[in-house]
Amino acid sequence: MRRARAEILSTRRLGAYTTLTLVAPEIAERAKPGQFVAVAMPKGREFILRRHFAVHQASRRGGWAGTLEFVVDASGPGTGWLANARAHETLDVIGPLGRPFAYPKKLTNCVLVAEGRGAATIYFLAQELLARHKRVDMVIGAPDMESVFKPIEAKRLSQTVAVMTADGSLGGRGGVLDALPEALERAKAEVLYAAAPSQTLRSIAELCVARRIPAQVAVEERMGCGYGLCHSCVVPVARKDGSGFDQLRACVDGPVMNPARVLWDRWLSEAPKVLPTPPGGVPVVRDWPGTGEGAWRA
Amino acid sequence: MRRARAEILSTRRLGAYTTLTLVAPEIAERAKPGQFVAVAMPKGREFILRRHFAVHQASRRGGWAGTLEFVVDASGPGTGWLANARAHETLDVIGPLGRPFAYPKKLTNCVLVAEGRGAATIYFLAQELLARHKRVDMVIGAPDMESVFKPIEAKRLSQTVAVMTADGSLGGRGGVLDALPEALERAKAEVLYAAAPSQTLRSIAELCVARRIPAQVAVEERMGCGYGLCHSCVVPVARKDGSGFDQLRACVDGPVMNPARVLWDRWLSEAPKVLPTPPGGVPVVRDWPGTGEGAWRA
Amino acid sequence: MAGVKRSLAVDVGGLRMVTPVLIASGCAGTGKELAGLVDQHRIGAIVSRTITVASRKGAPTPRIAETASGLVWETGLQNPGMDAFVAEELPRLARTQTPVVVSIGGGSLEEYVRLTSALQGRPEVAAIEINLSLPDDEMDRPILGTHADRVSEIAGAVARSSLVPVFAKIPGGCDDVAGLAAAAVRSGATGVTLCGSPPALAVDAVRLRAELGAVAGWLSGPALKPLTLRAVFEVARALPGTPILASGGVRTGVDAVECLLAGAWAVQVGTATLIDPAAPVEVAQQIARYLKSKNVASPSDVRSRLRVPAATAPTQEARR
Amino acid sequence: MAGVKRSLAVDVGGLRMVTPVLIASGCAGTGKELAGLVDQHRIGAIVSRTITVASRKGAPTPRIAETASGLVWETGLQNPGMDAFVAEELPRLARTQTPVVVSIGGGSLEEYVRLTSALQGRPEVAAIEINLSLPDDEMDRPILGTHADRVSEIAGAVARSSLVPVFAKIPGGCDDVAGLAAAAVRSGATGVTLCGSPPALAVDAVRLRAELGAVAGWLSGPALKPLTLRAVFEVARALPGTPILASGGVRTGVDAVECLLAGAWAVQVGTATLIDPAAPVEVAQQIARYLKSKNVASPSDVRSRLRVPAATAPTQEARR
Ligand SMILES: Cc1cc2nc3c(=O)[nH]c(=O)nc-3n(C[C@H](O)[C@H](O)[C@H](O)COP(=O)(O)OP(=O)(O)OC[C@H]3O[C@@H](n4cnc5c(N)ncnc54)[C@H](O)[C@@H]3O)c2cc1C
Ligand SMILES: Cc1cc2nc3c(=O)[nH]c(=O)nc-3n(C[C@H](O)[C@H](O)[C@H](O)COP(=O)(O)OP(=O)(O)OC[C@H]3O[C@@H](n4cnc5c(N)ncnc54)[C@H](O)[C@@H]3O)c2cc1C
Ligand SMILES: Cc1cc2nc3c(=O)[nH]c(=O)nc-3n(C[C@H](O)[C@H](O)[C@H](O)COP(=O)(O)O)c2cc1C
Ligand SMILES: Cc1cc2nc3c(=O)[nH]c(=O)nc-3n(C[C@H](O)[C@H](O)[C@H](O)COP(=O)(O)O)c2cc1C
Ligand code: FES
Ligand code: FES
Repeated sequence: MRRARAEILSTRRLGAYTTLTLVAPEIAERAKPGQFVAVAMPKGREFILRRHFAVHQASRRGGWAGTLEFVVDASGPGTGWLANARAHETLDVIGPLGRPFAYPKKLTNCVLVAEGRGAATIYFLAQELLARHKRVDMVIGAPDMESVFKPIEAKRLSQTVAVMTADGSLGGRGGVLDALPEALERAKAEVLYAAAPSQTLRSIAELCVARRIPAQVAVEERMGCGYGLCHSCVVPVARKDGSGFDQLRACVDGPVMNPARVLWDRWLSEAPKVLPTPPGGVPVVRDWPGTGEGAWRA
Repeated sequence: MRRARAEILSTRRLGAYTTLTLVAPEIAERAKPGQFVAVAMPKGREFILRRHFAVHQASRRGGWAGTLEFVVDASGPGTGWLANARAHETLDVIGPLGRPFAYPKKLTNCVLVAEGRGAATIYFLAQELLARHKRVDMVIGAPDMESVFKPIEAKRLSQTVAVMTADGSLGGRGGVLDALPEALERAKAEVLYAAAPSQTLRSIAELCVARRIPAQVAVEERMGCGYGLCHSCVVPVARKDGSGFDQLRACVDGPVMNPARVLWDRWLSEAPKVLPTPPGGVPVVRDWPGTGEGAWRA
Repeated sequence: MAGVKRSLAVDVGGLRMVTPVLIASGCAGTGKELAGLVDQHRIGAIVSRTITVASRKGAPTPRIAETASGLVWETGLQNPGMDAFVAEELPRLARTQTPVVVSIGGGSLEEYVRLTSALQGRPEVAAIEINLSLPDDEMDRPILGTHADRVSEIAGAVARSSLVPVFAKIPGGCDDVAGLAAAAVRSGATGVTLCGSPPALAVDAVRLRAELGAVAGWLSGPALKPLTLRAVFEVARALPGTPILASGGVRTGVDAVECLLAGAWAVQVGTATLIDPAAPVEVAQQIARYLKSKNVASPSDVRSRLRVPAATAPTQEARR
Repeated sequence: MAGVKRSLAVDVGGLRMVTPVLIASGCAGTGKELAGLVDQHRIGAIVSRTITVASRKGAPTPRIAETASGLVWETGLQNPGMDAFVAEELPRLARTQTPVVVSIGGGSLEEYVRLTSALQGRPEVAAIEINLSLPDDEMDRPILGTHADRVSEIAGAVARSSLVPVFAKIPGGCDDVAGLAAAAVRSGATGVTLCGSPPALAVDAVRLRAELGAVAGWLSGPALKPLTLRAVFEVARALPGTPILASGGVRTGVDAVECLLAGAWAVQVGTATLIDPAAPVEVAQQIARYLKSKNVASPSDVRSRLRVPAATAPTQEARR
């Protein structure tokens, strides 16, 4: 993990998103798919915390060596400011942060699911999987055509791609869940990766549990720091031995997690947020085949 | 007083200052020398109050009709932001605010004193005095050459100009007070106007009282609003009848004030700031010759 | 619900206003300044600066200092005294057609009673707000309203001699807001304003001095909003049905709605009015838009509608 | 004074630090996170997250919400419990070579005593900070430290059984800070931390919900600085000679110097560390530059050096 004053090399509007390319060799060198960066807000603003962005591209070789790219989905003051940042301005960036996706040692057929800006992290992952000779199939979803991030890129990276939009303006009408079962069949999926809003991830997790497909998902939780100082970003994760659960920090123990061990109800339930521990205790979650420590490689 | 979303027509670096020219016809039409505008800060900043600037130029006729100019001396976050604003951005401006300088009905020889950015308001005043066929002489001071605002303009507007800098880099070495007595002689001063930091104004006031020269000065006090709502900006001013003093709001009862009636000690004393009323009561200040209500014209 | 008839009008314990947005005490001028800057018919009410028995010159300048998203202020309650106020400022304020709430402040029970009497029978007075953040001359304490017994005594006395609604403005920075509010309401106050500015200080490190002429001051502005929301929330839960005016950090319609959701009946806009004199009207318009988006008829329909777990004190839950 | 030997080192009631800048409780991780982000030898001390007798899962998420120049937080004091802390986290914190102040929190006198005992004889513990912002299980009050009698009792008991300096962290948002501080110090605490985060609330108007999973929370960040300065100022005047650690809104060296001028002996940096992990070191460097500009040798030379009028309580003066 490094801290850099990184110059913005270029910015680009892409549908609903803005991509920022930074000159940040020390971070780019180390960044892996699933990891993120923490970007400081400018001084003098009333919004003070860093904002967090998944690494979309980290170039170690070629003309772009030393550059780092991330994708901004402008939804509030922080992302709005970043989306309007200009080339040659500098950003205070810390990264790469968090645990990256791990690659399967033996299994080959990978289905990658992305919703909205989740595609940024998923395409980076796809590249690395391809470099490891895995088969990649994708399911990409978004509310509308504008919000489907780089559909051409998805095509380029995968054997098959299913694009789904809620309004049907691109690909099929519906969400990623509507296309996922078929994609799993088609690809003879052995492993699943996903980056999506947490309610979607929860449904994906259920599917994976039902079908016993080992999976890794990139979660998001509000972060106070991004490097483990504050315990803001916790996700309840069942212990392997069934002795209960731990509130693990998404920023250091995540953002990539095993969805089978995340206690989704506890994490995402709307109300009451203050859940009693169920009388029966926390569910015991054992590893599925292929999901034990030994099955993955960093 | 009007509120406008005013476009910045142009900005210009001038030595230590930046001048901003706005398109604000409704304000420009009404603005008189001594008045000021209140400029809103951009949303989302941690500094929230409006900033206040004396009107430097308000063009009612000709190619610049409807434009308003003010001068920014960047010294903190608000002025720093404004000094870096660019053409075509818009500002939320309220003005013109406050009581302007009044012009003498009969007296003719006016000496105008400005220190630093005070020149902005003084040059505007000089134009209007010239239009009323008064004689104008000036004393202009600043810490250094960079901070002497538009010395050429001063020459253009006055019979004689004394320029003083603390470091002697332009004109004489010293402050405006060092040059003022001579200037008063030379100009056969009948009336004095000044815009300067308050400690300088206080010394000028003493000189005017000693020489019985009617005077008007533009004061500055920290403002919460700029239009009379909050009573932040008060200056202690002696009542004419000797019955005591009033805390008058610089934003509505000023910024132009009669320096002979300002209780400078009470206003500017460093410590203790909490002054008891002197046992003898407040000084009785009667009008000097030529300073009564009847002697001035708006 | 398509044909729902929407109105911003509220009746806060007898104080009837066309919108649930007031200008806070000390931020509305003296009656003539707002003309031309805002449509005064669309302001719920104006709270006067705090009036005392005798006139006050107020604090030395500087009287304000900016802080992060806030300001520290101390005007020293400059005001012309109650007689001059009633003779000159009150009629001028009333001429704006906006209901006038008169803020009163004293150092003793007697002063509060005299102030209340001076306002009786004046049709221009729509309500009284009791500023309890003054030093207590009788008990020799720095802030009168931090003690429930004094709040009771003073709110009770004012309420007994007043024919108009009486709101006790609980000082900011008190740990037992609900207890102080209860003291006020139980002794007769119509409702409470939550809260006054909490005690604060701004320092000029370069000159080794306090920023303010008065040295210490009071915090206002957006920085305060989370404290205001909490105070409103606690009092609304402890004293359901009590009219609450929220004050502290309200700048936008969303801020105002947050206060209503937490339990306020109306909001006061102070610092934001200094920055944008049209703020009180814009806040009301934004509340109207919110009501429309939620398809409800009136500000009271969202009051205290914050969804919370059924259980008890939130602090406690969180800590289990 | 050209040859003045300047040092940032301070001794705060026996807590010796290379700089007068600590990382505040709950903002320093668990011992391994700061490595690589900041030079830990140049941090005065680290205050641990608050440790309780039993382990705590903490509050549901979201645990933070941004507000104007601040944030509302409620972690629910997630921590592994005192035994696991002493066994694992404490040695890891100590390995950073930064002095460790352990923050302890309980709901009863007994819990505080047990926590203190568990820390005795551990050379890694440079000092104890008593978090008094927890609910009082014995007296059934929402916040334990708002009552002077409880502060006395608990600070006294902890101090009696502790061999290291003890600082009582007075809850934020209390009206009688000086009284609470006096209660702590008179019953044996070495000094006080002023203050904890005050109770706050953040609301999501669109979803009609509290922003935090725990509903209510606590305010931190730059928004707080004027309240912190006031608390420090009041306590330093009321209890001269009492070691004070300022906490709340310190982000820059200038903020820190302001606290020192108001009467603090050292400052804690919480929220600013989350945003910029190097902040505690940069704050110290900026303090050093300030000392140089004023040509003084040590942070203690500017302590309480705010120039104020000779008279009494500032509030009162301003109001005359
Ligand atoms: C690990 C991780 C990776 C992310 N990757 C991306 C990405 O690649 N592209 C992208 O556009 N966004 C990404 N986000 C979300 C992004 O950080 C938020 O959208 C952004 O912080 C919102 O800030 P704002 O000021 O625009 O909006 P606001 O909603 O006003 O933010 C208010 C506060 O909430 C927090 N917040 C709001 N939304 C989220 C969220 N979804 N997750 C976490 N915190 C949030 C903010 O950080 C801030 O503290 C990621 C978040 C995390 C945790
Ligand atoms: C009537 C009037 C006319 C003015 N005319 C001009 C002008 O023509 N050009 C110009 O550059 N400046 C002028 N000033 C001063 C200008 O308003 C301040 O320099 C500016 O507000 C500083 O803001 P800041 O954020 O840059 O600095 P900061 O010092 O950080 O400001 C902090 C706070 O103090 C206030 N403040 C700081 N300095 C002054 C000051 N001298 N007078 C009043 N308030 C102050 C600010 O408004 C703000 O609220 C005028 C002030 C007044 C009252
Ligand atoms: C300049 C100024 C003057 C004030 N004067 C008074 C006053 O006279 N009486 C009073 O009760 N409150 C006074 N207040 C406090 C406000 O009424 C209000 O309670 C506080 O500022 C918090 O609200 P805000 O954040 O909307 O400003 C004053 C506030 C400011 C900023
Ligand atoms: C995320 C977070 C967690 C905190 N946890 C604790 C804690 O466990 N114990 C405690 O006494 N204070 C805790 N605090 C409060 C800080 O120690 C500090 O007193 C407060 O945040 C104000 O200082 P600041 O403005 O520098 O953040 C926490 C603050 C934050 C933001
Ligand atoms: S965001 Fe601070 S610990 Fe994860
Ligand atoms: S600045 Fe508000 S009254 Fe003058």
